[in-house]
Amino acid sequence: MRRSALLVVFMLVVAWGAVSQSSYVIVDSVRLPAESYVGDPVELRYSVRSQATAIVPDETPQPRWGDITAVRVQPGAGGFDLRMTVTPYEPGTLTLPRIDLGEVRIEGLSLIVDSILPPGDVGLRPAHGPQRLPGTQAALLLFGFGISFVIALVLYLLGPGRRHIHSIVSRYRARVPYRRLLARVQVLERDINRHTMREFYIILAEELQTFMTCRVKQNCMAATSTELIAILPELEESCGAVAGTAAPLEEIFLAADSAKFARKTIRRKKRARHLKLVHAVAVELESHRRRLRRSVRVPREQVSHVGV
Amino acid sequence: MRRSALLVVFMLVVAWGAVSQSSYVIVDSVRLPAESYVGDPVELRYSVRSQATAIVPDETPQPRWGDITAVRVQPGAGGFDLRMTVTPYEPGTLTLPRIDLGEVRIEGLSLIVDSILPPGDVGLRPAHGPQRLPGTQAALLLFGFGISFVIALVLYLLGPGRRHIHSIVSRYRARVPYRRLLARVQVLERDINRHTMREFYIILAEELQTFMTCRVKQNCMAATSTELIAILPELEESCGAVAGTAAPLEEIFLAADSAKFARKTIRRKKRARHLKLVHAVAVELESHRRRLRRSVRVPREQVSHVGV
Amino acid sequence: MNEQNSKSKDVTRDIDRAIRRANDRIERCRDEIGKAVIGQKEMIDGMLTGILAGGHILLEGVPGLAKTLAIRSLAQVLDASFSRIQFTPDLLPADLVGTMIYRQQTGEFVARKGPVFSNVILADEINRAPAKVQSALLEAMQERQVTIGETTFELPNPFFVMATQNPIEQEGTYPLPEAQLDRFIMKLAITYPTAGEELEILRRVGVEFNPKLEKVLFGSDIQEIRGTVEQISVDERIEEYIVQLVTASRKQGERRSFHRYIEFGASPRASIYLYRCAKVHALFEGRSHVLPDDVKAVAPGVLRHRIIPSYEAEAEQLSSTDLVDLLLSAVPVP
Amino acid sequence: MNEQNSKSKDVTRDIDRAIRRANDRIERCRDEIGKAVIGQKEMIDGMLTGILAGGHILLEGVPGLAKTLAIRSLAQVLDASFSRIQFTPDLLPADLVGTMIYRQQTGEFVARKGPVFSNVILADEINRAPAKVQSALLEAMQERQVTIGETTFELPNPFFVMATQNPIEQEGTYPLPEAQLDRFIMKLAITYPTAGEELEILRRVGVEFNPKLEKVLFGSDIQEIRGTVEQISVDERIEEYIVQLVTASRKQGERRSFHRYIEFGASPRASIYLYRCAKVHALFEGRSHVLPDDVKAVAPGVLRHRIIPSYEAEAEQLSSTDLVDLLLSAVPVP
Repeated sequence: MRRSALLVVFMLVVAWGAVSQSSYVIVDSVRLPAESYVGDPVELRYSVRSQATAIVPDETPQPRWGDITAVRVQPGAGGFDLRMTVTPYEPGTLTLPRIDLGEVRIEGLSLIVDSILPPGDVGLRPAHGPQRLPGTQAALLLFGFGISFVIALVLYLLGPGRRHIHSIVSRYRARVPYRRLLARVQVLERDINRHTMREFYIILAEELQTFMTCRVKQNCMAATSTELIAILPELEESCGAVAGTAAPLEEIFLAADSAKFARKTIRRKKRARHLKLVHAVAVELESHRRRLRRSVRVPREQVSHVGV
Repeated sequence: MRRSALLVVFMLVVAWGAVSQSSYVIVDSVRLPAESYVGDPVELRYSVRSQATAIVPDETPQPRWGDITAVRVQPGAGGFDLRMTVTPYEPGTLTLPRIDLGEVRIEGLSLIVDSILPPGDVGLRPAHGPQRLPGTQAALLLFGFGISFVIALVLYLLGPGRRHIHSIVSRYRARVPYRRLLARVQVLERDINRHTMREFYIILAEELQTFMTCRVKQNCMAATSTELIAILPELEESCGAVAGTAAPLEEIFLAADSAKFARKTIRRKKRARHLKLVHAVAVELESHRRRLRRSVRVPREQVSHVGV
Repeated sequence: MNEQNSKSKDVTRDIDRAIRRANDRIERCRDEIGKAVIGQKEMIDGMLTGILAGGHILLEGVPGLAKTLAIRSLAQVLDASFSRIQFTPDLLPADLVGTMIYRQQTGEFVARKGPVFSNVILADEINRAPAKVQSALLEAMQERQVTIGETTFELPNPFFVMATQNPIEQEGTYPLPEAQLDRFIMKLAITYPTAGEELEILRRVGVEFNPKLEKVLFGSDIQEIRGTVEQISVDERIEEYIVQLVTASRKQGERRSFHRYIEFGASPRASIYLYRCAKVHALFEGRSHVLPDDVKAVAPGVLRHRIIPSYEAEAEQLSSTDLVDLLLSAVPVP
Repeated sequence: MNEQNSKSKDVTRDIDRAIRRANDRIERCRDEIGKAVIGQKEMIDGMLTGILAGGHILLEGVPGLAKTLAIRSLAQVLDASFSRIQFTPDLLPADLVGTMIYRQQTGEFVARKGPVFSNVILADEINRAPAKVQSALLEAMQERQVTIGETTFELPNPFFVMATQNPIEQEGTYPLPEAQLDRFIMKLAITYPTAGEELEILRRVGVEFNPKLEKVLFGSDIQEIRGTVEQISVDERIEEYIVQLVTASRKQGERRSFHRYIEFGASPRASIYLYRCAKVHALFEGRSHVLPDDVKAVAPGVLRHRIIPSYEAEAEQLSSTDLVDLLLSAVPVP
């Protein structure tokens, strides 16, 4: 019975102790500096309202996560001020150990410690880039977009795009001699009465030579009529036309020779017919050439082989 | 009796505690942040509906997989809010320990923790290769097999296989002129009426020249009939045949000369006989050659010495 | 207008008839030579061009290409005296030109004319003779007269020298200097016959073969043909083309890519000879007017020995003929 | 058909008979020469080939190989005039050809014919004479006529020159230029006799020895044999083979491995001479048709002096004869 009474007494004492020791209220807390990082000493100030008188402990408790270097107590309004200097070595929310101040034991205090290292990271990292001014972000973003667009464009032009653009340009270029020839033929047709017969054939032959030079990769300017006639099959082949398409030009070259060098008279009617012939042959060749280009994009050599 | 009464009281207290402690419902749970990784502190908030008043335990239970740094309880609608800060050090689904809040014990809570390291991995690994599209696996496997087969083949060909394959090829090659000759003789036999007598001998002589060129390491194409006849013993020797095996060819060469250059008529019967002769001589020479090759694999020089 | 037209038509018809007549004769001439010489059409046409254009011809080719045979055949076909002079290192000018001999009856020195006094002269292997002999011949070629002792003798007309030259470099040959080369109207490069031609030669010449050639071209014919050649018209654009070709070969004025291969270009004499040869070529083609084709056809023969390749051309193994080709493919045809 | 066949058989028999007759004579000729000359079958056959093919022969060999003896014996055996001209550095063309002499009685110049007016001429050591003399002989060889003063004289028929040349390089020799060499149908390289032959020579010539040779071959015989030679048939495949051989020696068309040893290849003249000599060789063998063997047999003699080795060949010590062998072993036989 005595034993059980003693037990009851003991339990009461314990219960009172627990109650009496928790009789404090932390009114205010200040951290200096407000943000603390691993390894930085932080001063924590707590305004504690309590009836108890606080005595600085002889030994400050040392938590696992860092050092508590100093604990001071100053009397304050309705209680006392507890000041501690803590140097945490771990980031995160750290719980301070219970601090026994004689009549009061302060516990449940915590400290949030940041790390300049991102969480979960161990070891050093290279230095950060320079900090940007606020507001430059958008400009930088735009600038970045611009740069990457330019790079993409350049890569495209160097890579697949080059061929594409090249083909567009060359397709355009390839049509130039044809257009030029047609234009000149038109002008000659209009001015047929202005030119002498000789002039007429000099111009016509020269235009044909220019046209052929562009088409057959050979200097036709230095070719005589006989040589030009010999080149005609090559011209047809390079345009992918059937043999004989350009054959009517033969007559024109021969007429040009006799007009230029033998001063033979060639009637206006025939001249007009020759212009029509040139026009027709040019159109025919061009249509074949374009079809050739479009249908199968095989290199020209192959086509010519096929053609042979 | 007192002791037993005390025991009963104690048991009742315990039973009541056990019953009263399970009367709660977790209404809502929040994780901050929503995804957590190993080493990150996570705040877990549970809205608990319960009649019991929750008391923050003095000691927070510490699980094996990490730390529970703070347990707070705030009164809430129809119960209280439990807030815990947990720092897990292991990934996976972690079970929180039972948390004793005085009247209620919260248990069965769990937490899913991710890791930035792949599961089951220790230490750093080199960067992953690019991820493959599913289905490429088989192709890669086949490709790998192919590569290793080719490598093995190459190694074989460079190493022991070379000689083997070389001998197969050379044996095959060595038979080519013989087969060719037989084939041509057959064709000639079939077309004996199609060819003129002259054509017949031109073809036959040329085939014999080709055959001999392959057998005696000498350009027999540029040899006259007289020279060819002089080469015959060498031919026999190179095939390991006895002297005189190829002698019947002499008659054919002479006949060919007179047919080609003197336009002498040679009757069809004789021509047919000549074809048979060529066939017989070729077969005879070939059989000797093969026997020579098979029986003793001595270099040719030795054989020829033996033959002499 | 109508009358004028018909008159000019008459003139045209006259020329055409003359050309046809001339070509008939030349054709007969070719046929006759063809009895002895197989193939080598270019060489024979070149020789005929030389005669009709009034110039001398240099033939270059390895031995055995029927150079001598062709020239002798030409001399046989022409109604002309022919002499062959084999040039050797020990030949003297007097062996060529002639010398004064003393005639006892009259007690006078009499000129004894040398072999150069012939219508057609074959100067065989001209580069084997020393310079003195070469220049004696070349002087005779140009002056068309020869001085023996103190008397000057006219050379016969037509006077036509065909010199041959062996391209095989030998010790003791004296290559003709460029100035002398320039006096030849054409230098023909004789090449090997084709395999087909060679077979034909074999069949014909395999047995002893010495065909008797008829004379088919007489002095008066040559005069007449030359007259016809003169009537062939050359348009001024063709004339300009000729001059452009010749000036383009020189390193002056407009720079062209092939100029680095040329040490010295062609002389003005080249344009004169081009002009004359082009006319003869037009006649051969039966035309009464010259076309650029004619100029191009004769250009290699006329320009080949007048364009001196540079070291760079030699390093790239470009012959003079290649240079002429480059030239022809660079100058625009009118 | 039957008639035709029998007719062609008759023709065949005729030719065979003619060939047999010709060979009998040639055999007698050989026997007769063999009385004086021991061995040297190749040289004697070569000379006979030259006479029958109508070409001139160049013999090259060190002194003392009975070259002169063989030629003199041949001249004795032939019913022909023979003259021997020893070429020396101071010989003049007139010594060879002849000269105009002044006849006082009539006061006129009369032509005095030189030693070249003979059927068989031995031009001994031709490379010792200066070029002018050489060319005078070679001109006579080719033209078969000679001009003395202003008169042209035909040379006798048959006209056959055998020139000898000493391969030992001496001071004061004038090597024949390639163009002149080309005019010889064959160049025979005379080698030392075999030991057995030399023993035989010793036994026979050890004592004074001057056998009297009979004339066994007359002018008409030569004509007849030449006629027979002409009848010997040459298949067109053989003709093609000949042309292929000659063209393959040139650095044009298809490149062959031995071309780097050749500076200049054979001329078309070579194919003509190969053709003729092969026919004569076929006659010697008693055949009425030419075989590739005949072509191969005469090829070294005909081609040897027409293929000019390059520096590379000289560096590798390949002679022209080696080059001909390379050529023969490269061109396929028909």
